[in-house]
Amino acid sequence: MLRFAVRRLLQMVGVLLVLSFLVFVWLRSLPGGPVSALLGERQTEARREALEQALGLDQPLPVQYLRFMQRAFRGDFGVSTQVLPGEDALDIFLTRLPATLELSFFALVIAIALGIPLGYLAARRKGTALDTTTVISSLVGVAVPVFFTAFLLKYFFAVEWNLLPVSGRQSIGLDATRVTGLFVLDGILTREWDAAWDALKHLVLPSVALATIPFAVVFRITRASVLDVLDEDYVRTAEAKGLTARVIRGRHVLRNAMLPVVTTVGLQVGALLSGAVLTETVFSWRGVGQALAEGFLQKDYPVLQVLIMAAAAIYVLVNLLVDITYALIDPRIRTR
Amino acid sequence: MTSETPQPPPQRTSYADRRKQRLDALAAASADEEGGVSLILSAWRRLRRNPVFLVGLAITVTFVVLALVAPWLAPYDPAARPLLDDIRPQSNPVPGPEPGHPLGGDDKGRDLLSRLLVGSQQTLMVGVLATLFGLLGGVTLGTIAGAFAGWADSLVMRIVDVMLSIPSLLLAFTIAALASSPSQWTLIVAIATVQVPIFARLLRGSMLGQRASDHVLAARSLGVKPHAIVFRHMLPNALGPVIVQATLVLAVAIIDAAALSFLGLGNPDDRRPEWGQMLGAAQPYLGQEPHLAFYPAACIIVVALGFTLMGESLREALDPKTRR
Amino acid sequence: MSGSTGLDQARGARTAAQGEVLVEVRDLEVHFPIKSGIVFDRTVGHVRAVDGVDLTIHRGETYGLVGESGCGKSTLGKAILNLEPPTAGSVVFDGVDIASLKGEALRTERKRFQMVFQDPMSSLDPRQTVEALLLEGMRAHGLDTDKAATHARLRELMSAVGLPPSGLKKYPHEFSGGQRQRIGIARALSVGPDLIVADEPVSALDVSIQAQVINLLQDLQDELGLTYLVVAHDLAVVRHISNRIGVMYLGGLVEESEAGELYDVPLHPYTRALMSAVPVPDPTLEDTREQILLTGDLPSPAHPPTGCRFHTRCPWRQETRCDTERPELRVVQVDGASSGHRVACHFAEQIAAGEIQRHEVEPELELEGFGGPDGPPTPPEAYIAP
Amino acid sequence: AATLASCAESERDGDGGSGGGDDGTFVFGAAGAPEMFDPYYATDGETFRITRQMFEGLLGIEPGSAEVVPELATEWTSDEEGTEWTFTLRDDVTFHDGEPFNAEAVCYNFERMFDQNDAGQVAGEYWGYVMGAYANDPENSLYQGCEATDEFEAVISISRPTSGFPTMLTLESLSMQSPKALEEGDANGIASEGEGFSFPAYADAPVGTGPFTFGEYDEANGSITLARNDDYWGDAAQVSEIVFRVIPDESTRRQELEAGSINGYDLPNPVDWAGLEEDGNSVEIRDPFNILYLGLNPEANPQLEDLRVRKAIYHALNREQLVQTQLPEGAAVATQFMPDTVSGYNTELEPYAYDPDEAKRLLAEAGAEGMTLNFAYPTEVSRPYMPDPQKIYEALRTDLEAVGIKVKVSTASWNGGYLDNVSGEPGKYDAYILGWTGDYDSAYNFIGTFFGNLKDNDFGTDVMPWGKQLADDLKAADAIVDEDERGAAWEEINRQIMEEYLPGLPISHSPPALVVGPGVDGVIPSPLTAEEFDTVTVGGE
Amino acid sequence: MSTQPLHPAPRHGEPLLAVRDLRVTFGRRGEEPFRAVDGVSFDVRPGQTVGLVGESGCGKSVTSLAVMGLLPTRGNTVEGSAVFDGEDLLSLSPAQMRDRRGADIAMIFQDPLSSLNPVIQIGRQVTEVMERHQGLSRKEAMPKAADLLERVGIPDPTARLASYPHQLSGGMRQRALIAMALACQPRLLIADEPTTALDVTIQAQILALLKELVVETGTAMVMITHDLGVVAGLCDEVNVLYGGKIVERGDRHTLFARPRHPYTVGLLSSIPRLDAPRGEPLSPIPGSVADNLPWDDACAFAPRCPNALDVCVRETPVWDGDDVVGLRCFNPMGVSR
Ligand SMILES: Nc1ncnc2c1ncn2[C@@H]1O[C@H](COP(=O)(O)OP(=O)(O)OP(=O)(O)O)[C@@H](O)[C@H]1O
Ligand SMILES: Nc1ncnc2c1ncn2[C@@H]1O[C@H](COP(=O)(O)OP(=O)(O)OP(=O)(O)O)[C@@H](O)[C@H]1O
Ligand SMILES: [Mg+2]
Ligand SMILES: [Mg+2]
Repeated sequence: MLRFAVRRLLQMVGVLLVLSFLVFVWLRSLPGGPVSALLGERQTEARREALEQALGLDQPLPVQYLRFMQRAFRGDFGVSTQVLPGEDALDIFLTRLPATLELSFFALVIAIALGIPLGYLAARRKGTALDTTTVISSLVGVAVPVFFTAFLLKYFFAVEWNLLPVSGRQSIGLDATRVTGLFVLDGILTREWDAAWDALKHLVLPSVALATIPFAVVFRITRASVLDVLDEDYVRTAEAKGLTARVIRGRHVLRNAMLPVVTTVGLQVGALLSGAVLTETVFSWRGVGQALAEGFLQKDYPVLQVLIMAAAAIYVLVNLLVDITYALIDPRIRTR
Repeated sequence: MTSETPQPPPQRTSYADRRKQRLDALAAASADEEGGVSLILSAWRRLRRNPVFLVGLAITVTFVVLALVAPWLAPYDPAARPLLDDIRPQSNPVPGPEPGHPLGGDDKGRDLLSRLLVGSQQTLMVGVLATLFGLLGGVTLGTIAGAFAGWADSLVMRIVDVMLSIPSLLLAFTIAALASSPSQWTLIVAIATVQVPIFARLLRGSMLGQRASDHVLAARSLGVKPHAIVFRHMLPNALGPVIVQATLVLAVAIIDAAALSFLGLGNPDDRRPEWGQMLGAAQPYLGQEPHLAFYPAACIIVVALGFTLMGESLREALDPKTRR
Repeated sequence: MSGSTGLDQARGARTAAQGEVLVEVRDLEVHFPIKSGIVFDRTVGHVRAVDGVDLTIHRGETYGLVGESGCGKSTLGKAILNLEPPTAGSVVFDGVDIASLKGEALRTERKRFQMVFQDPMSSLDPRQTVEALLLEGMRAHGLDTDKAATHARLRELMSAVGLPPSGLKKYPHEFSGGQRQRIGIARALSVGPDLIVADEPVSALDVSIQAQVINLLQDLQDELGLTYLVVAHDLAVVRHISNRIGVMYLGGLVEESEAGELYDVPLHPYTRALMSAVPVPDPTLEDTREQILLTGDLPSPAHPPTGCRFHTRCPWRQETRCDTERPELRVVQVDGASSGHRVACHFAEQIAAGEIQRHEVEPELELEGFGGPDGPPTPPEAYIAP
Repeated sequence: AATLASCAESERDGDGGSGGGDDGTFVFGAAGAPEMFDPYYATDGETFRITRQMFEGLLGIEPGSAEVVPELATEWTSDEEGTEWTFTLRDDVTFHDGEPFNAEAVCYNFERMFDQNDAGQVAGEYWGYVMGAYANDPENSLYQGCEATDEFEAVISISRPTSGFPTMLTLESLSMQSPKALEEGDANGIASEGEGFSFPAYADAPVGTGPFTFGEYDEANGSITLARNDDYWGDAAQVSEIVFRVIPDESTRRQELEAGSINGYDLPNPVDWAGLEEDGNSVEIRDPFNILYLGLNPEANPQLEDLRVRKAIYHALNREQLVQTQLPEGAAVATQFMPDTVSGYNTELEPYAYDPDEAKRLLAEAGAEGMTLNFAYPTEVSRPYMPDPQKIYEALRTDLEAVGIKVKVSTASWNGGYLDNVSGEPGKYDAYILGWTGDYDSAYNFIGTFFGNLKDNDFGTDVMPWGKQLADDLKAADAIVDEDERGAAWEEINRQIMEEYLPGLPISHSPPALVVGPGVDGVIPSPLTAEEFDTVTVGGE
Repeated sequence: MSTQPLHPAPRHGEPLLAVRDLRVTFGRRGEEPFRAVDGVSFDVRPGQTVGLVGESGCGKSVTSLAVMGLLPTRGNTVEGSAVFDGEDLLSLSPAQMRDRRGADIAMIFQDPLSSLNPVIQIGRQVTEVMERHQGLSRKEAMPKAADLLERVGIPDPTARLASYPHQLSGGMRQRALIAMALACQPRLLIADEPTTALDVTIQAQILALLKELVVETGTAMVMITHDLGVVAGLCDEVNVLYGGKIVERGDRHTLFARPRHPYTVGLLSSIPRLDAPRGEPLSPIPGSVADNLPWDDACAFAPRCPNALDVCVRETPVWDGDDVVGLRCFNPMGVSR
């Protein structure tokens, strides 16, 4: 087990190293780039050259990469050129991370809390109206562009009915103590209940919007996997033992059906990160996704580089954790 | 084939006699001299009765046909701006329906209906080409990995690992965002790239399955040349799940294209409309003129649904577990 | 024209040479590496699927191989055809050492030895018509030069296995299990082999169909003078079709004998137990016969027991030799046992003579290697990238 | 407004019914995060909007116009040559940190701006732009020195007379900052790091003299809070607090305004103007102070060297229609390269008529029928002079194609190479859409920027026979000390540019707007988009 | 031929289970319904072992599943009755049926690996039946489970309680399944091909175990298999199924000694026997199940039958016999035509 983890961890480091090189070379081989980003409208050729020299961008690529790696090993990944000029790119990631974590966590909770029970029900009632409706609506949910969903959600819940805030993470003027950067948790930790409640209200719409895709996936995989398990001989054995429906559902069906769901949930972290780019943009959610979107548009390469690498690292790491969890909960792997 | 004349109880007869007996019986059993029914055909026969598949198929076919005939069907050139003079940025930014323009125009005075119709062409093209390129790349990599074990396999799978380590849409964003001159090809390439590792891994998996299968072993033992084994036996059989996946990916590709366009990473040239792009362009009007976003969104949803329904039922039909 | 097709020619050539040695297997070993490692895979052990097998197959005979699941029968069969490259040992086929052949040389040689598989469905490419399947081997060996002759040969092949020619245009899934197995046999015949290795050719079939295929195999042998190596776990089937039988246990042959004699005078304790375990459709016999019930399961071929591989389950196990010294296959002097009857048991004579009595065996629990995946499965790709 | 109050204000403050007058919070929706808070290094409007509330320059701008008025300096005079300027300063001003504002402080500021390290020289964009050089290259610098001749009198010398001085002192970048804070915060300690600059601590804690002081920047929530400066030398601000909330998405800003959780935002989409007004908001339209033009580059396409071709293209454009259908109300067809509010505007010029036939004739005459233009427009950008570049391009393209010009389109994103390609030497595009928003009231800030630099300008005028002449004329006019004389010179140059040279095609001026919610009063829209919020009140039905 | 039976078969007692005219059809909408079981009747008396034999697809499993109420909930219809202990199982509510299953009637299945829940420890899987039907707590049930495992011959039973199915060999798994089935001392045990997936030596162990347990506990058993050899050694009464109907029934001695239905004869002559002289070619039944005729107006077996008469393809043969012996044939073997 430990071996498995170490092995995967080493693999991960390798993958990330290669990725860092690819991203570095790729970013630098594109037009535009930091210089144009920094200069803006008032640029001239002379200023351009001066800047390139000042930044060492006139050096050959391998030299630049080596310098980058040297600095990277010291934890210095360069500073933002556009998103938050002058700010350490890694700091940007770190300050933005809690927001994205909070959002993704709630989205995942929603996706799981809805996806698994509905998936189970749909599988149990395969072919009925309930099944068809849920399947189709999950597909529709995936196909509706996030900004459209978000617009509707905001329009009705925030503007028309005034139930929830439109965007942002916290009401203006609310003087809340920050501990972890996860606002809801902070509110709870410091017992500033109004702050926690306020943060929670801000979370609802974006996390619902972000949850659509993971929900659909969790729902579908649960349904498929429950259908598979229902066909399994051991469920028939359990039935033959005369066990109660509850025991069969919980101990025999769901427990086994959850195994593939666990892996899927890990893979959903990728979807969450991708989705965060859109969701955070439309909800002015100051998270990693929004920084990514800004980085893309403003060609802030140092920030992009850090964020892409970090996203990859998180993704790979989470999946590593998921695999380990899986191995822990599946005795067939655990007891090898 | 009723045994009018009861056969004598079996006894030791000559080989020739018995062979003749068997032949007679079998010839009668399979009297039809027609050619056989391939797996695909028999899957189709099953699918033909599956309402989910039929709905998906109907949607898909409708839109494909629409895409093909759209240029003739569309009342206006999608790039022409017949309603331009009606536009006033404040009072009338988006011309409403009027005779000859049942859905009105867009914010550049172009006929919305025509754009929607012709949009099916571009949208499907982006979807199909992205999927095709993704498939091509994935199949190439997957074939290399699956056909040659050893270092070629390891190398390919490491490449795939690297590609997979970036969340898919994020990778697409990156590619599209960093393109030097954005066009619909950027979009296609971005989406295709994302699909490559997925197809590659899928294909490799099923190629490995094929590799270990008895019929490939049989071909080997027959002395069939290695390349023929790969291309005649392994690849065609391994391709099944990949094709099914491709149908599903088509839907995803169309949705992803919309997401990219939303982020402003799509094709800036909108003379040949594409739904994702129309949707992205409708963003500023969400508040005042939501129909501008609604129509393309609805089209995307329906088409994506069509492909997904088709893909899912195909998957089910080809899945040996559900086959009875 | 049709009178002098390949099948007939081959028949003429072969019937002449009955009795000569066709295949000579010496010290054959197939070990599968068990890999593991933190960064790079290292080989940490071997599954000794086939672990030192000697056998000889004569032209025109049927050699049967029986044994429990996992004892290495299939691997041995494949290794003989070099479909599974042997780790050590030689397989001399008609004077050529196939085990050392590689690449094109091996490929061209393949037309002389063919295989028939257990699962008639999975061993036929579902996407090819029967005609394509049959033609393929002929193409690969340049046997399809003349269109008309090829056509005739295809029909002949079909009729040889008792299928109507109309079947050529069909796909494997349109046939019943028995018919599919016939197609598999026809495919093996298509290149005119001398030897056919049949790996459990009937065990996937219903009893009534099984009999049809067994008869077919025998008929074809009669007619074409084929040599068979039949692998099966059903002792009755093997005994029915084989001239000689080898009994395998955990990667090695424990007994080899003429078919009838094996039943009449089983020498190895394992053979006895195996024989007594086969249920017979005769209530009277069933009620009276004495069963030798083995305890425990087949040990893992990754960690085979020392000495005699069977000693952990052997009811005649002796304190000495059994767990230290691996017995060789040898001819023993026992009543009724002929000179072709070899057994790998230190105490075969004593057991046959009743000098050693059966005793209870405490089952040893095998707690390894009963399957289970290596890592978490990946869910369907569609769910990975929505 | 009830909802507004409850959302926009601290919930902890209890009931948010701050009914009126001189208190309350003004919440403004910003489209982007500020770069940092030192206006000297800042380059973008989002940053300036914030620093403007905290900093003041020697000279100011009359709210609602582009006119220069006294601010920290009460008066200024120059010597004969126009190279020595004496500024009399206010004597009642202290910085937010309590430091006195005096001539020493002024000179400290100028020296600080002048004396920049390598990184600072690239980052201090506006100084470089208006002053030309830094302390390490004093020959080329307009700024020559500053002397505190009295406690409240400072003399600034410049190398040559120019129309831009002292108007340029209204630039936000040249605002006065507390010397002590600059010193302590190591304000000039900018360094290049990787591919960007890292800013010193000062940039996070700015100290000025304005009506608002820096509160805090809550990065996690994307909000910047400024507090009223109760010791302000002028009239204290009406609201006690301004909060800038970063809301990058346009439709979200609008929804926030509708939900009452912000009180205003800049550059509302023209499409929304009517709807916003209907909902009780007020859309404040500023006078246009910008120019949108079609740049032509004869270096990239020699056919453009022919004046007839350039005129033909101009006649081909239906600018009336473009302005009416693509630009917000208040936009106007341009007759020259500057808006009419700038002195030196030539009122006698008439717009080139939309005349496709004439265009075709001219093209035929020049032998350029069916010519191909490599035409470019930027993506991922929206500027006051071009709310939607793509739409403008669309319109222009249609017109050009109508007279038989083939259009080959190129695009690049604003930061992703578009500007590089336009400004490169030589530029990559034959024709491109670009524009300019004036920094202050100066003709040279417009046409001088465009054509004053012969070697390195976007119009490739160095290959034109008159290119040098034009550049020289511009410099000469700029150096005229007498204002009326100078105005006449500008008018003449404008006429020449439009009638004889036509190096590019001015298209339009567009009014940018600002929207504030119900109950917000006192916003004075500025043509320079330089609103100061000290007069703003929030509340009241 | 007339050796003593395995154990005295109380033929004349009240049947424990009486299946009458059981019919199961499968069919989706729009499809011709498929009759998997077509009027099957048989009795099982206490202590008796009844065999159901036949080729793959003849309806053996469906019969047993129908009796157990374990057929899929949709897509099938079940008619007829299965009276167990005075109650018609087929008319019980699902909840009542749950109370019977595992307690009064238990079942073991063919594939011992897939029939065990892979993620739950063996002990737990054994105890849950006792918890369910005997109201024991898990603590109380554990030692009993260990006893059970010991009884079915699993070495080191206490340690094995904590094992997962994949840690046991095929034979051990099947033993564990048997332990589970016997946990509540059921009166009827249905074994659906319990040894098909196992090797002969292991099969012999399991069959011996079953024999022993049946005698020890007095449990009645329905043995489903396609292996005539298994039936010959184990069953008191044998039913031969073909195409969803019982075509022949008899006690094992009579049936094997004087098979009368051509299908039974065909089956017996198809299999090579260890005790028969070598060299004789087998006499297979021609054709395959695919050639069956519908039972409605014919004998389903007629197309493959060496004895078929004209009437065989026109009329359905009727059951000639009772609940002890019987035959469904117009022209049985050994009777002159
Ligand atoms: N490719 C392989 N890699 C590793 N181990 C293998 C491989 N193929 C077979 N083995 C192992 O070798 C041993 C012998 O396998 P083989 O298939 O020859 O047995 P068998 O006697 O044919 O059994 P069965 O009756 O189940 O077909 C088994 O333990 C099996 O797990
Ligand atoms: N759920 C189902 N839906 C449709 N048909 C079914 C279903 N279950 C069984 N059948 C059909 O009913 C027939 C009888 O099946 P059953 O499983 O009883 O056969 P069996 O005698 O047990 O065969 P085997 O020896 O292969 O287990 C088969 O033709 C089968 O295809
Ligand atoms: Mg095998
Ligand atoms: Mg069955």
